[in-house]
Amino acid sequence: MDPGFPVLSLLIFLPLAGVLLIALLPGRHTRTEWLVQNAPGQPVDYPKWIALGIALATLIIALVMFIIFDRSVSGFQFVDEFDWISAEAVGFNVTYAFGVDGLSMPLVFLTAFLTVVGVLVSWRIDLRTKEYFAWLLVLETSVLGVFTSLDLIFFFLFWELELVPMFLLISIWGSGNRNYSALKFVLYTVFGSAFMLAGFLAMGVAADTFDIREIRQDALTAAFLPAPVIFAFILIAFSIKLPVVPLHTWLPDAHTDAPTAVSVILAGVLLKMGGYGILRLLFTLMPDVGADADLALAIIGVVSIVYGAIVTIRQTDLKRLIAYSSVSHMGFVLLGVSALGVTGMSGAAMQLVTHGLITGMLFVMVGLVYDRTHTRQIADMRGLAHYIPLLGIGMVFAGLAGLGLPALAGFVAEITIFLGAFESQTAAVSVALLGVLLAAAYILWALQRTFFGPKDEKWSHLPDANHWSEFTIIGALMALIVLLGVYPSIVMDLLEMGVEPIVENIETFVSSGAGGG
Amino acid sequence: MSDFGFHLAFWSLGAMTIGGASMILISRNLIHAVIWLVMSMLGVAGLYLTLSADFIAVVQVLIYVGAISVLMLFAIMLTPRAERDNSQNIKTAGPAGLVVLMVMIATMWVAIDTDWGAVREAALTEQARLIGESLIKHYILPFEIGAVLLTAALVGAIALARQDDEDAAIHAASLQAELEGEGAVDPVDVVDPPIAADASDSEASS
Amino acid sequence: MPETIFWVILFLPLTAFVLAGISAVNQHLQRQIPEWDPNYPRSWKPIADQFCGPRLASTPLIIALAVAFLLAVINLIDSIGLRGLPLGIGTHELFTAGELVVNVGIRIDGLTSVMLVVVTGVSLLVQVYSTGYMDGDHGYRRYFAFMALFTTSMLGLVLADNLLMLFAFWELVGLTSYLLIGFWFHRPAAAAAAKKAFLVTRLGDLGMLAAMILIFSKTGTLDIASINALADSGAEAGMFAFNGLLIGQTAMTLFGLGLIAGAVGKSAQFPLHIWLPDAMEGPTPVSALVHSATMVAAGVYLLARFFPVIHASSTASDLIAWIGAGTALGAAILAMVQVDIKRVLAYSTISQLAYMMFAIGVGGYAAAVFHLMTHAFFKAMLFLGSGSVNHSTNTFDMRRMGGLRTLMPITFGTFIIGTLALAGIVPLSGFWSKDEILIEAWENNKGVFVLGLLAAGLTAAYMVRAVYMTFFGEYRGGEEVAPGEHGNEDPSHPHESPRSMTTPLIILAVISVLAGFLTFGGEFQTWVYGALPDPHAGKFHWSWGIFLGSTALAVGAGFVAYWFMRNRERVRSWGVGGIWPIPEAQKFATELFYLDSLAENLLARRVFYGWIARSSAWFDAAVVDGVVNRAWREGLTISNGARFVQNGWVQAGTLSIGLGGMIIWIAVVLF
Amino acid sequence: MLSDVNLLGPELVLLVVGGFLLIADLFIKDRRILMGVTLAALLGSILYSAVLLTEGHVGSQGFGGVLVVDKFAIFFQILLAGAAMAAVLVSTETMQRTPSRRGEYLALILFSTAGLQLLAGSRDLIMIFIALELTSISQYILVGFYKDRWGSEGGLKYLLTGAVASAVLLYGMAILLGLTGSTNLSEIANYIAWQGDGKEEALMLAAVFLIAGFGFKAAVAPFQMWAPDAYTGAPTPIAAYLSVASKAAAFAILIRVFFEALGDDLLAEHWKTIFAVLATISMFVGNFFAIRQNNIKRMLAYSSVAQAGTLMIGLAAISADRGELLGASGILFYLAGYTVTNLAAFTVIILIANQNGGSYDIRSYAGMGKKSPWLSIVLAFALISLIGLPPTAVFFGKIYLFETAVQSGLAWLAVIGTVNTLISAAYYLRPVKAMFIDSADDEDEAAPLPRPSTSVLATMGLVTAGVLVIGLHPGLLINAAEAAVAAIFS
Amino acid sequence: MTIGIEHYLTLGALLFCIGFFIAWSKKNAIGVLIGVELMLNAVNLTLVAFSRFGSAEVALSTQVFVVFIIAVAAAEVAVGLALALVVYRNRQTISVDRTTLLRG
Repeated sequence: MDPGFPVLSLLIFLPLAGVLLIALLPGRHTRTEWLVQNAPGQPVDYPKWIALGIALATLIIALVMFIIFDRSVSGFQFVDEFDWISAEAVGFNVTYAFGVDGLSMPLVFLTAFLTVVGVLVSWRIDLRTKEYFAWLLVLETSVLGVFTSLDLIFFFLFWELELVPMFLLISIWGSGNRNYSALKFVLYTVFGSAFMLAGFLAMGVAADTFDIREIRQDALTAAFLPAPVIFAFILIAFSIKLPVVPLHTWLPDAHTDAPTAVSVILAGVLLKMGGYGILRLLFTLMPDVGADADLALAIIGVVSIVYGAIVTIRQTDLKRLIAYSSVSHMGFVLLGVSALGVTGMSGAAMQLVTHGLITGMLFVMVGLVYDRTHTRQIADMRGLAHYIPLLGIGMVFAGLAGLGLPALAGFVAEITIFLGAFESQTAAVSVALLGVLLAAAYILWALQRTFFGPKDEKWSHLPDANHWSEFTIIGALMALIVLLGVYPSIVMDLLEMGVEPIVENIETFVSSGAGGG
Repeated sequence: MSDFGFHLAFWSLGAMTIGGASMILISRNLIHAVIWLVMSMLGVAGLYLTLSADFIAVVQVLIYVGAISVLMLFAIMLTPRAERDNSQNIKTAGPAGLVVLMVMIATMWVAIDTDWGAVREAALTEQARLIGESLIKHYILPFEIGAVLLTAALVGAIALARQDDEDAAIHAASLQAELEGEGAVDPVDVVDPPIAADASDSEASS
Repeated sequence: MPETIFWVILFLPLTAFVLAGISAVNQHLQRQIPEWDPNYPRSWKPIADQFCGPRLASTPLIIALAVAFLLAVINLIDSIGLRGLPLGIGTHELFTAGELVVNVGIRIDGLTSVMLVVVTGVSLLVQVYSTGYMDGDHGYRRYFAFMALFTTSMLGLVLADNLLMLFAFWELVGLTSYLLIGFWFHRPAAAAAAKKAFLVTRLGDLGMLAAMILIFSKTGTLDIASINALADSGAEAGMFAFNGLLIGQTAMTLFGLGLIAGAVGKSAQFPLHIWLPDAMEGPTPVSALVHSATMVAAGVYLLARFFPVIHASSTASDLIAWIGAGTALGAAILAMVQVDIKRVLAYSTISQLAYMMFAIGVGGYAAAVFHLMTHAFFKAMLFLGSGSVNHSTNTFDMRRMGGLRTLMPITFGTFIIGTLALAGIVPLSGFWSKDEILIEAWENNKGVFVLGLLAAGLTAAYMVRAVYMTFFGEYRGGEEVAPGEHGNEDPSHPHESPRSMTTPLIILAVISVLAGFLTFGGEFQTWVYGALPDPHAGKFHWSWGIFLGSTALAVGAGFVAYWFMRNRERVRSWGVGGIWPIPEAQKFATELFYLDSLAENLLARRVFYGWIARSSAWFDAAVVDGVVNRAWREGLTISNGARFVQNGWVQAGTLSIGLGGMIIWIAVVLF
Repeated sequence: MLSDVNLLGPELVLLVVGGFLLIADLFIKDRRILMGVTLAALLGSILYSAVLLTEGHVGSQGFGGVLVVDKFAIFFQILLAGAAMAAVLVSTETMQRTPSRRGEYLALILFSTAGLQLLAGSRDLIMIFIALELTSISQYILVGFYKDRWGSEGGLKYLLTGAVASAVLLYGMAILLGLTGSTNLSEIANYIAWQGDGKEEALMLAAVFLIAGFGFKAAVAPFQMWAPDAYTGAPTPIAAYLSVASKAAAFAILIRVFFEALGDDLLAEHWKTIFAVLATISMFVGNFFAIRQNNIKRMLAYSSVAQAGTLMIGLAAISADRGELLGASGILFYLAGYTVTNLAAFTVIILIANQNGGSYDIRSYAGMGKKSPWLSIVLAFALISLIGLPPTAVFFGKIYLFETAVQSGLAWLAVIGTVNTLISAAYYLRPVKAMFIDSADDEDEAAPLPRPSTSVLATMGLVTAGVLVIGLHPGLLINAAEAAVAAIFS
Repeated sequence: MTIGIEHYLTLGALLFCIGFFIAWSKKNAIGVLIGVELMLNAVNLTLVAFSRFGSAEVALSTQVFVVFIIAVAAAEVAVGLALALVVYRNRQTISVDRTTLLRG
């Protein structure tokens, strides 16, 4: 699909343009504006309206791309590329190359969507709004960049870029032990990137290019590092991001202390970068190592699923609980990937998308509740559904989606992973089934303790969902979750398209390399 | 020079050099140390003579013995008697001894073990002329730069040693801090000295 | 009938759900409007109230169910014409992921047709009943929304033509069950029971999920017909083979066991029965519809659906037979000691479902389905009757009832019919189906038969006890309505329930009486057997011996129970604590054989939550995270400590030059 | 000989104007004129370098092979003059503090710069030594220029350690000279190639002493001890200048000496390992010591040690196929990126200190983000660049250098480098955190601060733009660096 | 035994080491400078030794080198003493084990 102009670059850099706009325009204005119909005298926050406008525009572009994406052709579409660094003599060539395929397109859309959600959920932020929304948009650009980069260096660039807004967003607008959490997040990620960069460079040097489309497995045999080592290096980074046990402890801290919007984006999109990276880079570029590592991946995945779920049950902080549930859920991604088949990998990719929506929604709900109760401690809450029934509906819905209820998005992904992975990873899948039960246990128990139970008078003053932004978010998220739950092929087809070449690649190498290792 | 004379000269001058240097190590008084330094330098100058480097020997005597040691003595004289102590810093002497031992092994090993090439019997003649020619021909650039270097050092040394108007306050503040017993201070406390009120600076007043 | 009709049946309640949902959300929204937006046009509020009021929740659902019921009956008649053979209805691809092709499709055969009628019919009656029972409840609209969703899911479960779709709806009915049990979420017991129900059934569902995954990975298909045909093909050399599909005996057995696990969970069989009695925390119509008539029977339906699979493996069929038989007896024993009328009925439900289970285990496929149907009607009626009682007394505790016989005649009458049907008294519907099951058991498995027979006797006994405590003797005053809840304001003067509640009772009573006669002529068996891959006209057997024996046992047990109840004072004076002669046994039974406390307190709370989860959480915080934090702190300490090197002495700087240089040189020379 | 003077142009401009300034100082009191002249000289030097580049003088040797004008030298000439320009531009406040020594101050900067430029173009041991000493002695004086107790102590320590280091360097040179019989780098290389066998110990001792001497200038651990003290005591513009210019020239001469003179395989294998080890030590030492610093200058001093370690990676990556080009051009590229970034950081630090009563305490930066958001953003940007996060200059520098490491089979070094990036994040983020996240203790500080001088602001703008431009379009600079090193290795 | 280049070089090395030790172990800043001067002398001695025994080309350049070194040494000492003076004015001491304001 060639729209004739660099739509992808526009998509990626539009949020940055928004940042400029926010930076240049004044912070707030007390005049009643044509833009917003607000009560006279109430100040208008320009930044959030600009941020919303830009995020919506990005979402529309993403949506248009999603619609006009050619589902009959595999490979990358909307490719923008030109030589960026070409130091021929020393063999250091970086191409400015961006493109989307079936795998990245849904994730791009998800990113654009969740950013809108993030902006809306931050509607009541009044601390340094200008910077806040600017950083949120920078975050969007960096994540979009990761999902669309076709060059390892650019991938790495955007991967790292995302740290800056995240660090500031968590440590300025966060709560609790936010400085610690922000730093921990950054340090963990950078630790992973250290290995990732080494791996990338080894690949780039061996293949003489950083272009993902041109690096091929056979070139890597000449690498200075053995391919399995490169694989392991890069896997470390993605495992931290995903995250898997035991590299996960940054996640609960970061989630707990981050502001709602950041939690949403963190859980909804940033974690997906890990899964995306595993599929896009590890298995595309090093299929035979990946094929050898399937059992290890499955084991890590299962440990994450079960262990994550068990630890989740003991959490006393609602946000922390959901954060740990992410650990458990992202284990499914690894499990699906380890199947080495189209079904399992599609399921893994689907899990990325659905978990983004579902956990995003969970964090939205918890955030909205937190805005009202100012506590996240489960023990402090009781019977909230009496006073905030609409939020209760949202929370229960999100919770049910989280535990993999059919007709909601999560089920499709999980069942696909199970069905796809069982044949090759029988034992792992059998154990992983426990995760489904445990997920139900922690989510239902948390709901029981927070929303259900007798009325608690101290919450009687709480306002229910009462702002259009809240209705919009909850409604949109619910709609998407149900849509993906009952008609998954709208996304699944794309993911399948994106995954098929990877699997073909694996099969080629596994069959041809069976003798040679 | 006869062989014996050469031997005698080498060993005695060597002993003088090393002995002088060792006495610097031992002497408790800084002024004595400088005098031992002079002796050691003279020994080196003598060794230069044994190596037929007449010009260098002369330069050595002039500059080291004549200029540098006098300069040092002047500097020492500017400080009170208590500061003329030349004792060892016992905290570093131990490790220093160990490291010096290593350096000694290394340098001497290299000196003795290496094959330094053909030994030439004839010494260089007309050294002063040759050196002079070399300096203005082959090494003209280093020579010029050396001149700049000396200028810079001169100007800099003057700038440092000269007590400008703005320095008095700074020194006074330092001494005040010293008197208050601020021995070791966290480097965090480093702050820029105050801007001197300078009427001539047009911008400062505007 | 065209396929569209069935989609209509499925989507009718779904539409009602959407409308009820709008109504329910609107209820909460209205509260918000004043502070929501000052610009909100106030004039909309009455409009919204008018069109999105409580009626929007219930009326569409009842209409939808009525239409659906009508269509289901027409379909049943059609199905009779087709002798229960499956309709050739195509299936639609929902999504694909590699080899996985997920379809949605509808399977219509005799079994489905029967289930459709049962589900729509009972649901319709229960909804009508609910309009009266739930009238005035704060959550009225929410209730109907959930009910609509439940009915949709149940219909979907019944209609599904492939295992995945079946499983999806299977989970959805679990969800609605959860929502309905926890309907009065302000009661901690209700919230806990809801969670427990969901978790326990989900434990069983894991087995079903595993079975599904297994069968998919072995055969690549999830189509029910194909799987059944495969199972029906019979094992040769340990392999089942049909139409290119191939599966080993072990896999087939495992598949069957997985299905049984799912069924055991959903149908509350031992050892996963513990959730159902607690589930009685939900509103009574819910118990009637979800927890007796339809959802819990879904387990039986599942095994019936996959009857060839269960019988392709003797392990599986024996297992389910023994589980069923044991549960039937055990639950009946537990029902004897309950004082809560709904709990009596709940254990009775477990016991009756167990009947169906062992019927399937011993090969009584048609008998099981038949019992499922009859049981649905009379047990729903019994539950509704208990609800009717509750409606006027505000309690389910039978010790606070009594003497309602005259005060609530319609309720009493229908309840008696239900009791007789349940006890298997000829010629009520329960008799025919239960006798058929006992005959099948007698023919196939004597041990199971004995247990079943004992259970039949106990059934009569506990029902007589319940009826006696509720309707006979003196009225013991009921219970004051709890603060914040709605109910009869004057429980000391119970009254008959409103028309909306009694009408369904009467209709159900009529059906309970008549439904058994379907067995005559073998029509029922024909439809039901038509659903199997190898349709052979099964005929119900008749055995005078068993007829007489079971009837005598039931009547005898009933009378014994009646005698005990009448002469309770005298029995007590013998030193017997309750209905059981030995106090220890009594305690053992009232403690539910300690199974609940074993599962909940020991396994869930202590072993899992207290031990496994706590140690994991500790491990996570102290080791996984602790190591990192420790390393970080140590790093800072080292960084701080290392500063002594940079001690400010010039000599340290110069020394390091020499030392560094020397170490390098030595290293180079040495290596 | 006279035509050779043409080749000396860039340095000559500086030396002449420096001399002029010493005299002019006596008559001209206006700071702006003096600074203007200085800047003009530096600009002239840059232009002269450019002229040399375009007028076909590239590759000419002058003064009997003592000096060479190749692209490598020109690259450094421009870089160093640029760094000096920035240092002069931000010296407004410094010169207000020392009104009576302005001429000396500026002249010494010019002399020092000329010395560094000469160093980059030297091909003769004696020239190297003299150039090094010219710049060193100027720097000793500049470090102690405030004559306060920190400055004088820093200066004295710098001088004493520097003197020891140059003595060590000289000993190394003496051995090299005695052994090879020539002061010319290419002749030394010839000797080693033909007659070097069996003399590895001596040659390596010389090499080690040279590494110690140059490493001292580059502030590579374990020769780094002077750096924190000198940086802390020095006037901040001088600290900035030291951290970039001195380091740049030291790496220039390291590349030149070790590639031109000691590049023979006989030795290269050895010093490849040495550089790799030194890189590791430097990175760890610099980063570990930086973590607990509260004085931002001192923190940056240690960070510059770590950065020197990172640069060393390029030196270690020599012996691979394309390692020579890649490693050396990586160093050049990284140096350029590091220079602009560090200058940006220092510029802001100076501005903040000027507003802060001269304090460099990181904790006093609390709430700075509110008080002067632009300064804070620039500083944060510079620090983020120093970590090596995108889209900044150092990010690509690191990637480039790590790639050279990987290509030379030193992937472990790349990993260590990136792990050190992680450690460095811990302290680079501290000021960022203080500025944006912590709030000032008292609200009074929120009062608007005095406006910094235009020249400093301009510098800040320039270097920040530099950071961004290199970060966004590194291709140009990479190609330039590539061309520059090709001159040496062709 | 003839006195050859090794003797001079060894002597130079010894002198260098003594100078090193003095520079490393003296408390007084001027003492450290003295040590440095000894080291430079050792270098000079080494160079002159090469001048005498080495090849013809080296003979001249070493001696030129020595001239430069002596000049630079003088400059260094001048600046060093000036700095020591400034330190003394500030601290009333030039003892390097007491001028440790900057550390850590």
